[in-house]
Amino acid sequence: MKVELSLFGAFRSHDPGAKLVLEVPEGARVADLREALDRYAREHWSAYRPELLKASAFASETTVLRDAEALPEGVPMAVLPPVSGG
Amino acid sequence: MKVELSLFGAFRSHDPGAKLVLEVPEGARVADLREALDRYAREHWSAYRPELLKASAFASETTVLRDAEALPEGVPMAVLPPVSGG
Amino acid sequence: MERFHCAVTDIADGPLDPAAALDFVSDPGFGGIAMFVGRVRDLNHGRVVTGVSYDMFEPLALNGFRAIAEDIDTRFGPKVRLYVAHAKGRLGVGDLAVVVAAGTPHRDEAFRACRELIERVKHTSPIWKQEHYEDGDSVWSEGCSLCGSDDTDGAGEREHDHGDVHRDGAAR
Amino acid sequence: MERFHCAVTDIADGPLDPAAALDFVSDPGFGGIAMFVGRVRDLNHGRVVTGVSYDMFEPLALNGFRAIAEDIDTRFGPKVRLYVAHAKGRLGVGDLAVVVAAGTPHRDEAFRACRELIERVKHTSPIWKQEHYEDGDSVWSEGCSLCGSDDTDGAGEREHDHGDVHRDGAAR
Repeated sequence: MKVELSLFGAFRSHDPGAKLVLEVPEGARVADLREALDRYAREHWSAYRPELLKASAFASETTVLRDAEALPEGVPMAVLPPVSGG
Repeated sequence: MKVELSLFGAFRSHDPGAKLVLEVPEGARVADLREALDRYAREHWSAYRPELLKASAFASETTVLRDAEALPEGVPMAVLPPVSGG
Repeated sequence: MERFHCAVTDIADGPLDPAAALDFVSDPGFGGIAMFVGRVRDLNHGRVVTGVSYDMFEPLALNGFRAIAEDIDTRFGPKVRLYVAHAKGRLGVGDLAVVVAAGTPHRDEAFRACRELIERVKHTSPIWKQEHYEDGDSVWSEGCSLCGSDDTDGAGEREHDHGDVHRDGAAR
Repeated sequence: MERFHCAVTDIADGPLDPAAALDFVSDPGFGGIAMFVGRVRDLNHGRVVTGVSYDMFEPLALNGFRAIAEDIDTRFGPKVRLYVAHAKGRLGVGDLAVVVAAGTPHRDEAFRACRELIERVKHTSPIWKQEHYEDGDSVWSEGCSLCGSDDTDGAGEREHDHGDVHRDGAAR
């Protein structure tokens, strides 16, 4: 299935549109989306830092989801690097 | 010597002018002023509560003085019941 | 430039001004500002309050504000700006009784300096509150005795309610 | 009446409003209001800052503000009013980045609720700060990882500086 993924913070600079569509297996978990982004980034982002992705979380508009959780179908997702608000 | 003493808080209600002049011995300490006020209050204030005076401090315009300290000569003093600002 | 603002404001001259407090403690080098505003409540110990009169020994109070600010500065400084303003006179419910603020480079010090400032102002300043109730009664609050106080109450985390033990019949 | 105000304000629509925060958390039954204001500093880790851009995942941020407020309310309530507003867009030095405030009957809860509010907003909100320096360089701050966060960071007394580890050459 296809997952729409928004990029924030430092990830924004890799992609002017700040949005990707990634392919994950049916019934995928968040960990699969993480893997799919890692593969995509290694191919497309020259300044990609895998350690930033390792420290990043995935979330829908309503909640942060852990790696073991199922990816909700048809829901736009976001990758959240370590936060620095305030 | 004569000491001018200003009254604050609950002590104000005993004396509309909120100011007394008390007589203390030459070279008196703050404790002597406390005694002089206690004597005066027992004579003149019908609703006098000695326990309020016991919990009260004496001060000049610049500092709180302890009972053992010498009374500064010619300096107006104040009696400060427990405080409740803010 | 003066980094401490210590004032007593007669309510007759207008209300305390939190915006002025924020302005005063602001600085291009400061990321954090903490402020506390104390207001007159409509209820105390279950009684309906209609207003509060503040009595104070003003010169000593101002001296104390400044001494507290200087002491806080020695521990949180040198880059601290502090603001203390206390109202005097008769206040209504909702009126501002006290405004304190602290500006510092980082927020942890701002919170700690602000908290210590209000605790020490409340516990050591020669200020007395007389509460007026809807039944016409008035009571002087009796809080912290200054006897034996060394003005070293820097804990910053303590709070106790000032008890109201003296019903002042004469002030009705 | 709504007791929580949670908002994100685009700097283009005007600055954050501390006076509105004070008004919102005021109540005749409240004696204490604590407020924290975070501003853009002119210096960070020794570098001269000319501005800060805030990026955020707005729906999740607003959801989070509300969840934090509701959780604080369960512990400090039922009589608490809370205000959170965070700026987005490009801010200059001195501009307000965040305003939080808590109004409660007594001051101890006001301080503790306000402190917890800002700590949790800073540590758990999907908000990212990009600092711009006078040499033209820009750096995304990287602070708290949300991996494994349970959003139960209620300590209220913790603070850590968000480190700036990623120099973002692409953003010059």
